[in-house]
Amino acid sequence: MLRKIRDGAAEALSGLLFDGMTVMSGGFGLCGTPETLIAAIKAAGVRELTVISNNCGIDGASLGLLLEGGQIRKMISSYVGENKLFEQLYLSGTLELEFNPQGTLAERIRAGGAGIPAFFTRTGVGTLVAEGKELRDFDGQTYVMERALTADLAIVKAWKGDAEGNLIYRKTARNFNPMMATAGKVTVAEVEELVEVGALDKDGIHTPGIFVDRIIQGGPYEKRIERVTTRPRPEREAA
Amino acid sequence: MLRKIRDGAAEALSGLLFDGMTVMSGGFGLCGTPETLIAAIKAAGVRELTVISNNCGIDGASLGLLLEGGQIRKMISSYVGENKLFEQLYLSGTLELEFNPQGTLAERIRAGGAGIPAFFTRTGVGTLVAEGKELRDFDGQTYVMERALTADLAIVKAWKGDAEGNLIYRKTARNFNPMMATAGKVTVAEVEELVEVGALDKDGIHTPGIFVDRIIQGGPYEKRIERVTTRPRPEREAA
Amino acid sequence: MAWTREDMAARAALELKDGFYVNLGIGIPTLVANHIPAGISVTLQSENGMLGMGPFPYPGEADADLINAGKQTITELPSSSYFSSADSFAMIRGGHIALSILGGMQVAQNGDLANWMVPGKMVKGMGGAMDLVAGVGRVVVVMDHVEKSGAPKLLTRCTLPLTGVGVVDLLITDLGVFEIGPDEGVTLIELAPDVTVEEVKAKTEAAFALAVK
Amino acid sequence: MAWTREDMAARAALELKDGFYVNLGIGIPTLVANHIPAGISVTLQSENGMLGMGPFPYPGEADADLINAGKQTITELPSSSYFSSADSFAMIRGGHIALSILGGMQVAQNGDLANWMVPGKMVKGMGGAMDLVAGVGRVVVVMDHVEKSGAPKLLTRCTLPLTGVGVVDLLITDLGVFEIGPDEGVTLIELAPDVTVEEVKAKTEAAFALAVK
Repeated sequence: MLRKIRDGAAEALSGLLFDGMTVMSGGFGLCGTPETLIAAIKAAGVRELTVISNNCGIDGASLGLLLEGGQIRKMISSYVGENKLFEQLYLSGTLELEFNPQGTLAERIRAGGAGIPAFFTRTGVGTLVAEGKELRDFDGQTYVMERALTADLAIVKAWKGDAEGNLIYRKTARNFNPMMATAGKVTVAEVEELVEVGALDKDGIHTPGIFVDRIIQGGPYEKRIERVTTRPRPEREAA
Repeated sequence: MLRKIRDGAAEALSGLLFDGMTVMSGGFGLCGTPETLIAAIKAAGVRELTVISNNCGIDGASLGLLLEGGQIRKMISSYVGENKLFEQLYLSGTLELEFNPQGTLAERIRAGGAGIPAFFTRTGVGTLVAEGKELRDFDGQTYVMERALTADLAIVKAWKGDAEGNLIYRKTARNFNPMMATAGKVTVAEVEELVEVGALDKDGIHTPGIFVDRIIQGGPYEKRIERVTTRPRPEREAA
Repeated sequence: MAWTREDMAARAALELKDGFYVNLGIGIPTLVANHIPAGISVTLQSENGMLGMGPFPYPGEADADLINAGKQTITELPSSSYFSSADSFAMIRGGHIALSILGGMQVAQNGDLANWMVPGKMVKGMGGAMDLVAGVGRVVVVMDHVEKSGAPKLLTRCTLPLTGVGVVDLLITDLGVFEIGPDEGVTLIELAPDVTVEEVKAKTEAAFALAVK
Repeated sequence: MAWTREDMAARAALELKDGFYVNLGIGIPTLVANHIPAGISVTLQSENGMLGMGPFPYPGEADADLINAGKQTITELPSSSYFSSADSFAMIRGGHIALSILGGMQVAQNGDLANWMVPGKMVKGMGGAMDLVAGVGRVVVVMDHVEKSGAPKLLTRCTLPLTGVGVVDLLITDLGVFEIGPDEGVTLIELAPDVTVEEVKAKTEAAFALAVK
């Protein structure tokens, strides 16, 4: 059986990286991002990347690391706040940016993995997002046609995975990872825990192994939180 | 809190049925079909139904019961073998039939629940299925445009469910049920086991409760098998 | 006396009905969760992939894998479920969310909403806002009635780039509440305490009808 | 001596490569699973929503919730996963399955396939066949070389309604093996034992080149 498990991120990305390539990276903010693989892409020094990811990390973390190295030429995202370096690079014209509504971005990636070259959505009709795109009425409503997205490489982060590439995500760290796993020409997954084949609930596998070409035990995970928000404990408990 | 749990199939369908309505019914063959709700639709005697379901049951079981009662005017399916009564009704012109490729059927239903009015697919290009439909080239490939499907009522069968309408399916009994749950104006679910809210794995819920309007404890389940196929036990075990 | 942020959130909470599935935006809309009327149970959707959002965690209990769309740490409830971003926006786009409460920069009298971009300033992105206003059954916008400069925000036409066309159903500002219909246009239906129709008129560019209860 | 059904299945199994994800149709293609060469591991997809299909169950162990696309009872493997029909065909349509082995009624020299409908007879439906031929990277068709009447089935043009246009990459019949390319047309590359080129020519309507190894 072809082995999917690789010994570390550098080996997992070996032979897959080239200048000018398109990379999809899972995650929402810093939640569920493939930290280990991003660090390896930084180390590899590949440049002129087009990166498809909902956000671009923050200064000094996640995809922010690739910004620091000047490795990203273009971002396709829905939201890029919380990143001063991004702002500087964008305003200086060094970085190209394509905004997609978050749901349109998610659906374009899903379509890319599902053999759907284009679909129609109401989202963005009458806004800048629809400019230059085909509009069309169905049953009296106007929709805009959106095209599928694929990538040369998709990197995703899961909670648990096995040697077959079966993946399970945890809580809201799932986000864009499952669709991206389907839309990469090659997909590399990092997991917090590699488990025995058969240990995952077969009814609960989020990404069937068919979508995963290579898999690594990632980490050690920093799992930074952008906005730790808490509420006070009720007084009687605190007392 | 609005209660979703109903006391039996008749009560669950109360006020939802009318002649000429469109009903989606989950299941693949006899696997994962909402037996209890189908029996209640038969008992209710509603007629002139358009039924969207991958198959039409077999003689005397599942949707075959609605055929017996002459309740179905039109089927939208991908495969309707294994049903003599279907054949008779169809050849006599009593029953209208629209074939969809199975994947196109699944995707049309998914689109219906997802606010996508139309999408493009390669499936069926150059065949009878594409006749009268819009063709379009993307990146040198020809695709056919397919429209979304929705229904007045979707009936689905799950393994476990809770009072919030959260559902989990078992093995290949999942099939068309999850998409149909999203594409009904009203969705009624039957489950083999009603469990306490909180008992289902939150990462493993297949149909979030938002899609389910009413839910019942179904059964008793016959769970007929169309083609019991076995292999001989190895001799040393049999010995 | 104009409404405070909490007053506006409390007023927005009156739009909730028992059994509703609701998406709350960042800012004042997030406060709505603190004002859900007694006897009413609603389920909060977070567009990054969760249904049944619970309150913020207690100190020391934050989970990096459990955040809302504003990237704040949250908690789960017994009824919660998780799903992908594609499934989340399929839910939104497909009309399964009953109500969305969002912040706004400008609202036009035909229901247009602008809340994502100020030309010339760094643009952070629309996130899920365009999907929400396009897909959710009823859209309630909560915003201050005027800019800090005093310039009106309820306009004849939005001057900022739009988030959606004709999408706002109800507008709640610190001065009052406005219904907006595709044919009816804007109707002032409630006033904050001691606020007069004249004051509202002076601070509003859009035309509006009066039906204050 | 023409190949038997098992011979044809065994020949089709030689198309499998280690690590392949494969979809096997009903009939002879199902038999391919019995001929997977030693040292090669393939994963079988069942389009009703399963990856990692195991063998048929032992008597008394059939599970009504666990069937293949032919509605036969099957078993799971440690590596198996289940998914919805939409996800299954997203997998198929998206080109993630390396190989599909299907039965056929007619194949044309440009790779057209007809295998779902005979006009005038009751039509059962195309099931997933149209999706498979449109979405899967490589399509292998296994069928008898001629009809029971002796009429050829490898034709200049299919006379039956098509399942897909230009989709067949390899055809295995009881007489031999044919490569089919978009530009190259049909090439006979293998003959069953004691079958002659003349016999194949006599039983074939399509033009074909010769490159028998």
